[in-house]
Amino acid sequence: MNKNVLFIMRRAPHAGNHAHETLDAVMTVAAFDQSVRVLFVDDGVFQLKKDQDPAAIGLKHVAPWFQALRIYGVHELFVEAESLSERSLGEDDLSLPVQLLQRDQIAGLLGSQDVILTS
Amino acid sequence: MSVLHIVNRSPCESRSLELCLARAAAGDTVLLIENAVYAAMRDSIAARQIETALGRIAVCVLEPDLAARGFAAAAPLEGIARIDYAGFVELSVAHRAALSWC
Amino acid sequence: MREGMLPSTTDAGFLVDVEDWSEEIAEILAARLALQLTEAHWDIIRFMRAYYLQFNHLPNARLFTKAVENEFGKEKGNSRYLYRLFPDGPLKCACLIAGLPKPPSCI
Amino acid sequence: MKFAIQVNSSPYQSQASATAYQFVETALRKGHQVVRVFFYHEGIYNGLHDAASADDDWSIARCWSALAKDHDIDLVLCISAAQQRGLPVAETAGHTGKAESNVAEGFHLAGLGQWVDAIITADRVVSFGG
Repeated sequence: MNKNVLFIMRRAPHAGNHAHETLDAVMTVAAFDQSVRVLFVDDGVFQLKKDQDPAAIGLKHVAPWFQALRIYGVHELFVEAESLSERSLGEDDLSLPVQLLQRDQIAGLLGSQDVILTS
Repeated sequence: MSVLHIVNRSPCESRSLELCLARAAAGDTVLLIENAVYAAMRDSIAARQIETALGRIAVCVLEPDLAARGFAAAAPLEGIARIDYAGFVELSVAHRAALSWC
Repeated sequence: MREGMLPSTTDAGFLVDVEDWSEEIAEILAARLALQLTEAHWDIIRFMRAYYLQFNHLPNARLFTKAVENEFGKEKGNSRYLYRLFPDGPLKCACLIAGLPKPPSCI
Repeated sequence: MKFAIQVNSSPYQSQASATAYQFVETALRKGHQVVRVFFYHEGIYNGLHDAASADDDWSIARCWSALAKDHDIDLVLCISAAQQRGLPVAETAGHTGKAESNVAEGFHLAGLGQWVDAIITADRVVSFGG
């Protein structure tokens, strides 16, 4: 059975290993042939910021993991435009190609999902 | 299909409720639980946002969480429904997906 | 190269430093697991190493099989084939021989 | 209806586990099924044995254990999340579902695959905490 599963990332990177575990879940759900989408909103958009280098703070470099999502068939990555602009970010600041959604388009995405998991 | 939005953070501590309301669709339900029940009180910091949303979105508050915080006798904002855990389960049955804004 | 020239390894036998790896080292690591490496093994080992170096990510067992399937097709991306190559656990053995850290437990 | 439940916070960090417990208990009482409760992220701390040291300490682990016993529900601690937080996990734990020690009664260890299975089987998925 195929379900539409949306993961919402709302947290900035380097907050413990939360992003790391969330990505494991995203990839594993996708590896079981479910339709997985990821939405980045609020501070979650910082996950995709280019040029992150956590070596100096002694943390694992998780940003390249997002590049691995395509290996598991996760191609639909959505970013809310207002979350970017509120943080002085633009599409050019992101490490991956994404689909931009306006805030008023988010409800439509949420409404089409069978399962929504946040982190 | 409608979504049940579950908010559990105090509106004084987090923008979760505000951000949830901005993204909820007409016909969705927002349920305030745990520390988010403070938002349901009259004159709370979130009162205006909730009042503005109430036409489009149903807003409920979890009664046992109000009681736990000393607000059993207090009247929440007009238009907010008080529900118990059975009501919470019913809401999750009535909506296709539940989303926790934690 | 002889066993004595092996760089330092963890208690579980994994290289301490990913950079210490070479194909010769891989042969020694494989010999320790009593594995004679064939081209079929090398495909998986080289793929795993490239995957890790590109993404900095260690997959779990399910993801590993899926990633192999994505790269080599269904006839190799299944656990029966992978267990035939690496009877002691495909993900663990492939990571060990590829000079990568110990992968997470899963399923 | 069939529910799959995820718990992502530790019992000493937030109310989320207690809310999830009340939700599950109520859903069962109302005749619904709970396919699985999956404890992920900091949620795995809910399943540690003797998480409360004194007998009169409130222990959510004991509540969950009792619920599992009474209703035969599946309480799963994510094996990799548990291992990363220091729970001793034997090489074979993933196959047997049993940890050497430290896992409270009624809980067992399993991988994310069990969570995906629950998501696929359930009519509704509700997550608590994070």
